[in-house]
Amino acid sequence: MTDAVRRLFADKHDESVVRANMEARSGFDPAFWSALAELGVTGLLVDAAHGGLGGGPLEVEAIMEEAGAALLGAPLLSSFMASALIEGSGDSDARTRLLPAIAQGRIVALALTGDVGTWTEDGVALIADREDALLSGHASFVLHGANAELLLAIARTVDGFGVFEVAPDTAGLNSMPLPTFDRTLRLARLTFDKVPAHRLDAAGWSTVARTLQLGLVALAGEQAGGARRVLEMTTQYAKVRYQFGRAIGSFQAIKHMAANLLLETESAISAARAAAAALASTANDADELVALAAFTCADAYDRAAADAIQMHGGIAFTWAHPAHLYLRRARADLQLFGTPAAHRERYLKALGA
Amino acid sequence: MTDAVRRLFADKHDESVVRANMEARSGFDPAFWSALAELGVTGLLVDAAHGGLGGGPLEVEAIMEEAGAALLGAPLLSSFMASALIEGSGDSDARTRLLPAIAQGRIVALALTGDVGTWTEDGVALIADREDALLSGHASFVLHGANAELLLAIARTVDGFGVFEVAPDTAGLNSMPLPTFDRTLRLARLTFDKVPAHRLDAAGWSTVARTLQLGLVALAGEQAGGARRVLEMTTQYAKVRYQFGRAIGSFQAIKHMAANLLLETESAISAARAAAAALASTANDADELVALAAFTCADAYDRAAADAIQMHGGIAFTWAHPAHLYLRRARADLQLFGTPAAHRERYLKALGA
Amino acid sequence: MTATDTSMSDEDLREEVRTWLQQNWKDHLPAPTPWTTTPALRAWLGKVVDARWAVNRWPVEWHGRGLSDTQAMIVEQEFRAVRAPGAGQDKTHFYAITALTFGTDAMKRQLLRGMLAGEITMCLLYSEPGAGSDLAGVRTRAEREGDDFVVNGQKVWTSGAATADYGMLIARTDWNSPKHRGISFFFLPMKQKGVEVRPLRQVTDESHFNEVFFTDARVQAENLLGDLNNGWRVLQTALAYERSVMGEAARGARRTSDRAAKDLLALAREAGRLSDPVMRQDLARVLSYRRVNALNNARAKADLETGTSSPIMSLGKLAMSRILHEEARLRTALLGAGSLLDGAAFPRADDANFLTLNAYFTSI
Amino acid sequence: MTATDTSMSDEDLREEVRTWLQQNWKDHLPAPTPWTTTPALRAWLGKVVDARWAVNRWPVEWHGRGLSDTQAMIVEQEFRAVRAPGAGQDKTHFYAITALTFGTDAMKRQLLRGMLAGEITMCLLYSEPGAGSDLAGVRTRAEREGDDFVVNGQKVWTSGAATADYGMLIARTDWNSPKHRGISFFFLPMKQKGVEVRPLRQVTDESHFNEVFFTDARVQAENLLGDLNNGWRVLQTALAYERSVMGEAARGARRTSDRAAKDLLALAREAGRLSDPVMRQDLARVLSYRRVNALNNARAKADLETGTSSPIMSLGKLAMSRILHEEARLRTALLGAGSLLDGAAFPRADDANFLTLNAYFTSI
Repeated sequence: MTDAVRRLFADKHDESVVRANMEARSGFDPAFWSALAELGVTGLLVDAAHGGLGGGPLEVEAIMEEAGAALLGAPLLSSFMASALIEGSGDSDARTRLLPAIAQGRIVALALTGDVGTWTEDGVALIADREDALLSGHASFVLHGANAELLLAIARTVDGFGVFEVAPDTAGLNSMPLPTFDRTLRLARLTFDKVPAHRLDAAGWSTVARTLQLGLVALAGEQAGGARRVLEMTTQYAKVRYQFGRAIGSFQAIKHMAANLLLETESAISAARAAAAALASTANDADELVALAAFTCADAYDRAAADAIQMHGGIAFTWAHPAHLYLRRARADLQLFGTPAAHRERYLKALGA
Repeated sequence: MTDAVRRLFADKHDESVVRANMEARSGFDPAFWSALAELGVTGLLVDAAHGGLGGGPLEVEAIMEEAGAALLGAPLLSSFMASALIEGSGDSDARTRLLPAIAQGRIVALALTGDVGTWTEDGVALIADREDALLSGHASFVLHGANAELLLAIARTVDGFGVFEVAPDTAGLNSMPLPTFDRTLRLARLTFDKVPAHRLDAAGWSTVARTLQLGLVALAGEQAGGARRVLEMTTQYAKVRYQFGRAIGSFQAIKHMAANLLLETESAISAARAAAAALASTANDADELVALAAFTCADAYDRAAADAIQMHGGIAFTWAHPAHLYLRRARADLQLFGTPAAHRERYLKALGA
Repeated sequence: MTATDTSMSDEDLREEVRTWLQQNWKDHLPAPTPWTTTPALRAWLGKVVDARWAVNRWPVEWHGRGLSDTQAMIVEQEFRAVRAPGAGQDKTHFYAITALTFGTDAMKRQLLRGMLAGEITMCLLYSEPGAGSDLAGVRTRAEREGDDFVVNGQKVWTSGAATADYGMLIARTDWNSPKHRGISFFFLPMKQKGVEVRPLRQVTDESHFNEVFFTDARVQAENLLGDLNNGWRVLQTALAYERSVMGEAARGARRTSDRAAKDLLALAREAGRLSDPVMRQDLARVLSYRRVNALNNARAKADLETGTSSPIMSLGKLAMSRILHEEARLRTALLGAGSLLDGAAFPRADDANFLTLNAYFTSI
Repeated sequence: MTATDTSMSDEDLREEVRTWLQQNWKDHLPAPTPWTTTPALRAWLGKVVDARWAVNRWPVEWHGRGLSDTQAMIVEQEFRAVRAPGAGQDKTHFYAITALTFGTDAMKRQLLRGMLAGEITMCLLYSEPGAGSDLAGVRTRAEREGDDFVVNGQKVWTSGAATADYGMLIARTDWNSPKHRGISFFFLPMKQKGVEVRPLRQVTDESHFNEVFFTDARVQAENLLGDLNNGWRVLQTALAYERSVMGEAARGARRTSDRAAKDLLALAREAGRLSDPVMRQDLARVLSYRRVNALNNARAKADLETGTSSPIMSLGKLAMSRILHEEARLRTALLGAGSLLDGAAFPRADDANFLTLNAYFTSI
């Protein structure tokens, strides 16, 4: 399927689409989104019984490499994480109710962390009343939270964390779109005031943690794909561009920079794919490899996008040039689901240190 | 006087002398040491009344730039710190007894820190008995501790820290020379078992702290001078050496590296001199500037020496080439009197953070 | 008449400038920038020039007093003391300095006073698209035609081109000799139909820079600086002036560095990261870059005054680029997820994000 | 006779090699290194070669079995299983691979078996003083004289030159054509009076490398690899073989990385720095470099086997250099003042210091 998706991105998601998405309120092109849905991408993690492809982390990572390279704005990441969260729960009729909708391409959002934006247990700023019927508090940095058709929220309950289904249009629920540095990104802050919600059966923090693992693998794929693409742009450019009478690619400084970038980018790809494989096989070093991929890919993408601007020189300082679009995405991905520093800590802990 | 000292180093302290010192037990050339004494360098900080020049941090820093450039092995640093420590005490007959000897060039050592090697209060591993008569415990990383003619030791007493004068040949005092990575360095570990000692009047940790400030300024000078010299070596080499048919200095990669090194080296010089000036004028930002110089100069020297080897290529990987001598000294200076990380902490604290 | 001010004692000089300021300096004006002025400011600057306070080190025939550096600094101190702009332009107005050094007497008569009085504004026409920092590769052409040169080509990354009266232009006047030969240096009048200025939209989504297109633009032969085809030497000198002016500007670095330090520490405190040992190491590092830069500038200034040349000045750009990139990185790290946001509603993030992109412009 | 082993089933092959090993493999031997062997090891390797297990992918006429990569790996697995050296040299012995590719049949007959059996040891005669990595600038000359070439010049950074029987030499045979033309590639006999080997004292105070001086050294024309003056192509291929061998070696990287990780963490624990948040960040970073390098190698290997070319292999040196320098820096930081010390009495410091200097050799 990856090839079909790659073709789709090549044909229907070039830079002009990205720039259009930047201006669009929703942040993406509905036509392209349905095309993805038709290919089954939105239902990649949904089991066949519920209209999905029953894929796993490996397929998610592969698709996200393409999405990252193309700066996809659509809520694919949320679809993947929501599917994982619901599949991970023990709530069979939530499954039958929600999974087909997600597979069909309904926009789903995950309210997971508060204003601290740590995506950790203590970052959760939503609380359910004793009956698990009403949610209050807030959630921030919610991807596509302002135009979601389905909403899942993590909240503190009397017995630990719970996963709740909330109707986006319910009274007491307000969503404020947040202006973002990465203009291909759509984030919202949601405030809850006694919002009626349905708690999913048998889904606690461990379910959320597994979902975040998948999210990190998907993000690592996006970062690896983005890094590779921006490096391709740069080396291509270095080959053709002349300065001081020579192709700038022939300057040692550039070669040196390029070699380091190639190392970091290839390392990111290896790390992202290894993390996906470990998660797929639920290998015992999955925690280790996911954390490793999380900071390796985040730093590699950031570095590749930043150096791309350096290596392009003046031309990359203009709005018209795509380099800064990748820099903005790279910097956004540096923060989503935890910072590289936090992932390094988790990596050491996974190593037993 | 700096000019005279510079000439002396140029005439009498070339690489061959350095390599001879590396093999010598004492680690230095007595003839050169007396020459320094004759110029008054050993008594630079000693007041005129006790046969010194009554100089201050500015002169110390200037001299140490020359010493650092020449990889001096002699115990000049200890002479400076010991003079500062004694001048800082309120013990007038210790002054009359010890300062002239130091000015004349007697070898003095400072037992200040224990095996932890932090050069902080809690690093002191010597303790005096209630009568302040006998010292027990140990001190390590003592510069020229194995062949010192005078010994000053910092020890815990019933009323805080005390500064003690100890005769190096006293029974119960054992000194073990330590093998060092920087073979121009002479360190020893001293063990004390009820060693008779004389406590100096009116000298506590604050006196020691001021002494360490001076030591750090002197070290910063050594680092700045060493960095400048090793960078000169490298750029000189890059000018003359040809590769791929061009002077390697003409390669962008080298130019880029050299520009960064020049920035770091010049910054080190500025920082070291500013710290000396602040300490001389006891300006209120002395703590801040000394800490700044400490880590700025340490990192600059380390970087300059390491990159020098890279930029020289193969030839610098041989024992015969001086580059590694500077790398060894730079790495040693990275540790003496506290690590760069520790100094960065102190810098922030000095800024009130 | 003050043609022989060098004979004057420092005290008398200080007295004279003080009195003059008392009599003439009233209002407070915004400090002049290379490419924006106000009528009030221009009026004041005109006064300063005519009273010969603008360029005290320059010869008397060109608005100066031929003062020594020390005496000139007395004048500049007094101006600074009352926050009056306009003095010391012989150290800061590198366009005028270039004109003085290379211009014909005709050109100097025509332009110098206006430049110093802020009536004639200037811009740089050096960089060309694709050529990057390789000015020797300039492809804009200037061809002799009667008393004029006719200019065709394109420049980029010019600041203030939209408002400038003249641009310092390098153009190729000889295509047969090696690259850096055959270049000439002109003062080109910008307000003519052959010159089109288009704003460039930067990554920061602002427009401080322009592209400039020349279609048969004309410049009089007398606006040629230095000899024909010898513009490379003029350019090198002009760039040196520009750098030393940057150095002058950097004298303010200490104050800037203190402000930046306070602000970074405040941000760290707000973000609750001031106790994070990892952040503290980075904080110390970034703050040290600024502080050390200030120390470098102070040292360079001292060297300059004792006549000893110093390599530091030439490193200003590199140092500033490092400072800005590292500070942007740190601010982002301190904000964490907060750096995802942007715009006036999130000023801290807005600063960090702007700095992240703007840092690249230091390398232009 | 096993001339058509490709027809053989994997099971039969596995059975055959297993039986052979049971019958022949007794003692445990040190793994062979490029330039040291022992009589016992040589005896064993001889057996392996004659039983055609050494280079299974090679044609039958050159000690091989013409096996597919998959089948060859079965043999190598079985050898690894009992820790027996000598198999898979068609992937690891890049001297022999070079000889097979470019050597004359005469030379192959003369040298191949001995090389595979460890009786003939080799060294590289590429780098020259001052020329750095610019092999095209080689100045060592080889001049035809009857059936021989006469070699004069100097090489440097050669490993094992003191013990080697032959050296792979690049020398200039034509001074008139452009640099990288006019170079020829020889197998030069080292044990002759025209060849003087002097050990180089490294910064680490050891001597793994040598300078080699040629004074009218002689090499037979039949020891020329590839055509005369066409040695550049031979060299490029030989270097590629060398790199891919490094890649093979790197297959062990995962195990190495795990060991290194354990050891670094142990050091951090001993030094009481494992709870220091700043050190923890550096620890994670350095450990990740090794781990990722292992992942890169695994991926490169997979790519290799699926025939898709991968850029990673060429990055091995760069990656290793980063790993070693960063690890040295971290070990030093963990030890703090302890890193001032050195020698057997302070093994932790000794390791860190050795690594600090030795890291530079990865860039040779």
